[in-house]
Amino acid sequence: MTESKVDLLAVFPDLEPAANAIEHLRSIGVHDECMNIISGIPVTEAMLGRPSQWTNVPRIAMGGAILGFGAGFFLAFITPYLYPYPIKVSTQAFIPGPPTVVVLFELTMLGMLLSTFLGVFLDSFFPNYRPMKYVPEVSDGKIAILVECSHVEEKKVTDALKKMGAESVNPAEAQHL
Amino acid sequence: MAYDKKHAEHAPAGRHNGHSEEHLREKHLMLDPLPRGQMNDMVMESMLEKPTWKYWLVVGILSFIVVYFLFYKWSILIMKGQGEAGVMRPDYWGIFLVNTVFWIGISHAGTFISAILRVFRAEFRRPFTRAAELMTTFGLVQAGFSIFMHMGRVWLAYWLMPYPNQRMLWPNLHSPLTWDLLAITTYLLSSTMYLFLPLIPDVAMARDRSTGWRKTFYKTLALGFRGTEGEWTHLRNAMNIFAFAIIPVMFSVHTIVSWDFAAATRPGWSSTIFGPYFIVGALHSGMGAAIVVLAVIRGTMKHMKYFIRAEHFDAIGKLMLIISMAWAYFFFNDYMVQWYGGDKWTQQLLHFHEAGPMGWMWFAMLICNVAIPWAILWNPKWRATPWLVGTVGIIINVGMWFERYIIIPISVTINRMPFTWRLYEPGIEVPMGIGTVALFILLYMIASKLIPLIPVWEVQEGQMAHELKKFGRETVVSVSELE
Amino acid sequence: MVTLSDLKISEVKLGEEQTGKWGMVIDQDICTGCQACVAACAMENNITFVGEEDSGYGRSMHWIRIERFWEGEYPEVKMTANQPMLCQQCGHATCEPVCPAFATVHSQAEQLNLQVYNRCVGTRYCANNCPYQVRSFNWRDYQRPEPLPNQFNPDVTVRRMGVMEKCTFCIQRIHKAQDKAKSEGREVADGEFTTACAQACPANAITFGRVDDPESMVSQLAKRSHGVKHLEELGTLPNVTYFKGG
Amino acid sequence: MSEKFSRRDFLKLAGVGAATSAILTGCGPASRYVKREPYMQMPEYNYNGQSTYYATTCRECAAGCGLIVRTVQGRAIKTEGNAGNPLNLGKTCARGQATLHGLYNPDRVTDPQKRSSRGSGSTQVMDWDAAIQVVADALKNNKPEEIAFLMGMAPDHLFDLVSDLASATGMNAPLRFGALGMFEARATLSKAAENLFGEASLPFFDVGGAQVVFSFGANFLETWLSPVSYTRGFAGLREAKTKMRGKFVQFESRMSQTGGKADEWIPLRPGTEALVALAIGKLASEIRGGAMPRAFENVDPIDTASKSGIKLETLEHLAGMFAGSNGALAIPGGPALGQSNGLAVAEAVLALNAISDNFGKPGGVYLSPLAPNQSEYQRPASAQEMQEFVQKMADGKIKVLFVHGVNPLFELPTALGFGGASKSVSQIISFATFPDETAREADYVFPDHHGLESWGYQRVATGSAQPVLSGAQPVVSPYYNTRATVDVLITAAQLAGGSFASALPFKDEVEFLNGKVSALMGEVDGSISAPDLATFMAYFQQHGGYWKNSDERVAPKAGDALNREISAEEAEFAGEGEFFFVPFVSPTLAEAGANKPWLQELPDPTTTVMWNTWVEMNPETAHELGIENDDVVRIVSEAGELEVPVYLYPAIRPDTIAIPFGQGHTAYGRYAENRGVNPADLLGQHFNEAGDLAFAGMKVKVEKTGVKKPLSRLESIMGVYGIGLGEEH
Repeated sequence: MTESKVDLLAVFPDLEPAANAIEHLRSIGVHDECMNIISGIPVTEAMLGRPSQWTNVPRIAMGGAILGFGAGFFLAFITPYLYPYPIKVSTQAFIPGPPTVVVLFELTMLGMLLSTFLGVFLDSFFPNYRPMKYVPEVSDGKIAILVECSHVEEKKVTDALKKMGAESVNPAEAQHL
Repeated sequence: MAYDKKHAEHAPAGRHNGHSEEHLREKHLMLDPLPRGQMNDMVMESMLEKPTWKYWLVVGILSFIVVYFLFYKWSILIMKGQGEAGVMRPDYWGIFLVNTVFWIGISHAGTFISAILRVFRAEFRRPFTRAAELMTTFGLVQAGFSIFMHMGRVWLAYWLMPYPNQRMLWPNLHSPLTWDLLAITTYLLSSTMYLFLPLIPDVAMARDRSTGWRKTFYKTLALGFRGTEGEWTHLRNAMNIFAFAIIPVMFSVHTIVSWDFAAATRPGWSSTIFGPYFIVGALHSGMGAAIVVLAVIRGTMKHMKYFIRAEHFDAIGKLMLIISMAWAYFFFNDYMVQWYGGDKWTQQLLHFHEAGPMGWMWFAMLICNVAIPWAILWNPKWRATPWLVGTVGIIINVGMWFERYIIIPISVTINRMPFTWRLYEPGIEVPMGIGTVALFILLYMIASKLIPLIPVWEVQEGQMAHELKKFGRETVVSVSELE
Repeated sequence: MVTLSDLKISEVKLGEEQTGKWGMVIDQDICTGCQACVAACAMENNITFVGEEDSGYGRSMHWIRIERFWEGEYPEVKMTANQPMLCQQCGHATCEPVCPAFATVHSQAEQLNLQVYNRCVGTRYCANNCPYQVRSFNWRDYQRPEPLPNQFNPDVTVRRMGVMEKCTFCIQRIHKAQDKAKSEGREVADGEFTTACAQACPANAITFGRVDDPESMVSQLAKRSHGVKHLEELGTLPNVTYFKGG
Repeated sequence: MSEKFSRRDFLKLAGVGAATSAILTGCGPASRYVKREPYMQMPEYNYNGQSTYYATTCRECAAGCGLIVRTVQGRAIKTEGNAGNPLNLGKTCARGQATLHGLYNPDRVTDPQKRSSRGSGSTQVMDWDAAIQVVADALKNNKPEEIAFLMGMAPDHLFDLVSDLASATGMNAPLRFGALGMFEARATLSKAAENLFGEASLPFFDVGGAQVVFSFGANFLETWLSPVSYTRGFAGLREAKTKMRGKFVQFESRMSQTGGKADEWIPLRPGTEALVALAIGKLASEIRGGAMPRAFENVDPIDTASKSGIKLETLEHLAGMFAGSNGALAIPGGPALGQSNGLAVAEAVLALNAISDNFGKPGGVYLSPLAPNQSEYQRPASAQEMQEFVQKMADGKIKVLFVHGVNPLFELPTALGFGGASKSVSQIISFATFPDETAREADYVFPDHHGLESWGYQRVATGSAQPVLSGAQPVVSPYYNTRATVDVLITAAQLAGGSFASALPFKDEVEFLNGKVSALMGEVDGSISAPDLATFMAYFQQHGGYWKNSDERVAPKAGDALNREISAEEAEFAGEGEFFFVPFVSPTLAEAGANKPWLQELPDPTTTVMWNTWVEMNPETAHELGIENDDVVRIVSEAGELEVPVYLYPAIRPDTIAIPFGQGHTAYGRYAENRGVNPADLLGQHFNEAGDLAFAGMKVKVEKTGVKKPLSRLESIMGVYGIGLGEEH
């Protein structure tokens, strides 16, 4: 375990110092991948000068929409054939035109929204009740930077963060939230 | 927590006279930021505040009503049959469906506020999106109950679900009721999810500052949310998708509800304009209900006078006025075409609406839905007065309930077989309808003690985006687009 | 499973081409309003009685009712021709598509509007959508004290609370006659059987039979010029023809 | 063999048949293939079991229609008309359909009962041996002239048996009575026929063959004489198959169901029927030309117009219609005859037929053929004869009263005092199937079978061109511990011994029946013939009776019908009050339908009211009095008063009110009890010359009570009357 890593958790009072700190960290050689921001409001990557986050939610949503459409298609176009004999109502066509649109629409939307919701769970690993590295102050508007670095760099990084205005820099320990 | 008391008492803002910076800050929550921690504490305190005896009294009364009027009477209805209600030939549909449409209508305001206003970045929405979304979910619960009350054999309601079964039957997709089922299910699920997503950061906040069973409760609800970049990104993306996608779902729900009527071969119902007419009607009652909820929250819960201000009543008041006008437009449009058509049964029906034994209701509907809102909401001062707009909200809801009552039991009285015409006399529906209202309020009261009613992070986000800017001598509010 | 070829056979012709199979002609000029058809229908089809209060509140279960109106003022007052109103077994039935449970469907064999009681969940949409208002709903569990149930017709389901019902054109009689004819290797003859109402009618105002057979009595009668179909303008394609006056 | 074919054997056979069909269909091999059907099919697609059909006679009224009863596994399922029976040709009325609700009525008398005291509900169940001993003792221990039988209107085998018994022993001859006969004024009809044609018989009006029908109050589409047969006649009048569509004019003060079908409805002033008939006769004779018949000489049409409230032009128009047709027919009946001058009305209207010279011609007036085993017309008792009988009871001349098939406490007007007089009768034995008012006042109730459980026959009094003896047989085995009254009487008579025993030397009812019917075996031109009695009786039961194949209607001898003076007096009205009072028989309930729930739920054909009694009042009059629909009013006559909700009836004279007869039971089972009122309570003791009650000859007062009782109507007040739809449009 020579390459053993340590997580540092620096808490900043505001956006500006946090953004500066990130820039500074990058300049002292900490990769973007080794940083993570924890905040109480959705701060965009651009605000902090961070690379764009990858998210699968729109794709999962699209996938869900396709599945939903498929379910709608099954209901609208397949189920009428599953009866022992054709069931006719009034003189309406066996597979009615406009009503299929309604069914397709509703089930597509249902599929899409359900999978969007599910996508958040999948992408964020929710629900996750294991111990995690966290400081409750972030929900008070503070911005926390979680830096992963080697033991060797720990001191350097801590100093840099402190210099950039971190209220506190502590080794992060996973704890029950 | 001491935020400046004057916020609470300041007079309803009229016009932007003065435009002094201080005045503007007083007026606008977005320009009146407090530290996040302080806002968190205020919200937590409003939730954790020890309930007064009045609260318990109201909860007790409501619980009794729910247990007796809703569930006990419902069991009577199930055992003895729909004959306990006032339905008969030709009024096969009665107050249960009136309530269904009514509650679905109420539920529309939540989506309207949190989705449409979010899409269009109407900033005043921020403090009360949660309150509105709760209305959607709780309203849909009542709508679902009402629809089940209506069914003659409710214990077989699952037969309407599409799944392979021994009966070798799938639901009839020709039926507007099946579409209804699909649409309402979709809407209930998606609006509940849409309520939950923005709630996650707030329950995470609550988790961080609570102990005991509440800690467990919030911890479970927060799902392990920390607020990392990734989590926020996923959440924001999802909320965006929801905000856009739930709008057509919402429109489809009430349109399909309107098709239940419009697709029928009945005088007065076969109207192509019913879809938008119903949607506007739903927004009308929904907005009315939303403002009542806001007025009650503001009046009864601690610190809410900071979050919910005259500006919000003013803004919703404007919306109510516009929607009231739109409703009047659609109503008149529907009426005009029906009147012009000259079909004898439709003529008879229109005459019956106005001059029949329930004519008073028709006029009351117009007074409640048009005359009163127009008379009061045009005045910026009045519409910024919470109790006054709240009262208008209640009146609009009464009016909209009347509208549905006129469309359903009164209109079905008149059909093409005059030999069967008969006036509807409600029975067990009345207590059961009161029961749904009680359940709605009760759910709300319980939720207000369990869920942060103010989306603090959204408020903070908004406050970050707002600033005052000077153009020459005039100070104006300006908003930056953060996303 | 339904195969495509099945479907082709069952493809129903749309609009005016749609023809019924069984139909009825009612001569209002000779109907005396004596209610024999109503009683006969109730006895044949196990229809329940509902008592004074419910029957006065539009909850009577009659599958056939006799309507009459008034014309003019005393002393020139006239009772309009009695109008027995029953399910018109529409070719384009508005009640059918709106049922979410397929409880009321169009039968391919009889071209009738079926009500399948055991599928009904009681949304009452069909009744609401029936322009003729001829559907009855079991508003309560109407009890028929012992030994009245001895009289139940075993060929007809006894309906319980929460279920819609309506005139079936005595489908049990149609089937009995068809089975009998089949076992004897022949077609059902015109007039071989009839519905309970038509059988009882002392004035013979009701004629029942095959409307798709141009030789049948009912087709012959329906050709008479003064026959009208109720609310035909709605496009419901009813299978009951009325003669209004002399 | 024939003598041995008893009911018991029959039922055994039926049982074997049922068991066989059960084996074949239900519990047999078929049941091995029971499969669970998904909910794809309507259950009506599957039927089970074999039906057995029995021919019998409908006992709901005295008309005697033939029935075919469908039974499945020993249960009667459905009654249909017997298509072979010439009277009803396969048709039934609503009451015939609902007869099963009598058979399976939850309130039948289930066992022989001894009542602890008259009028009390507490009874003691007896066994049949003891019951028969009671009857035997009653016969034996009283003088024959102190024993009386009161029976229903139907001329059936029980009537024959009691008649035989009476003539052999000196007992009072059985009295047949029924409210239907009273409201039809049958005695008046046959008296008028006697006066005009010299023969006391029930006229037969060939409505179907006529071109123009003038009916003076005859409610022949409702309960009058033989409604199914007359309805068929009406259809014939209207159907334009071989002739022009016939015209129909009804003269009455209150539009009846029959009047509702009229092309012209003439609301004449009650009491002026004779005048109007004669005036039309006079005007028609003028049109026809020739000498003015004596009957019409004394009538002044102008005076008639003012007295009757019919415009002179209308009278002339009607006379023209009557004179101008080759097939004009005038029918008297109903309330027109139930007045002080009822006989004159009947004569005047019958005489009208002489103008169109239709006696004994198609579309005209006949005399009803006598039934195959009948030698003369047997008229039911008139109200006056009943009054005389009641007087006899009150005088203590009747010690034992047997009651069967009639409910005098309900059907006879209270004013005739049957209730009071019955207290002077030491023993009343009822054979009622249902616990009716009279059974409740009886010391013993020895329940007869329901009509569908009984053997018998019934003579068809009128309605068929052919003489008909309608046969009855049990279609199901008796549901309760009841016994055929004929059997009870035969056994009791043998126990009583003496002339009683010798008068009824039969083993049981079937033997008695066979004896009575066997006389027909030798007749020619019958519907059935057989070499031996057993076969003949089997055919008799199988076909539902015996009838002649030929038209045996009698052409009345009408030589001087017009050559005699007919009184043109107006009727006199009894009592104080501003309203003429017209009681009419409910077309759906009639006199004994009130205990059948489906008859209660049948809407009245004119008002669509169900389950109750109403009083019909002209809306104008009601408006003047400040009375609205459903207001309960008190109707006061000289004989009594009652409270009843108002139905604003647009087709009634403003000076007339009408109440249906049929409800107002104080006993008679759960569906009938304490429901509505009995208009017979208002009727006083006034008779016409023929002895019929002048039931339509009363004047009454109407008082408001301030109470409201909503009537159950099938119709919509809004849709039919425009009430509650908003102001006029």
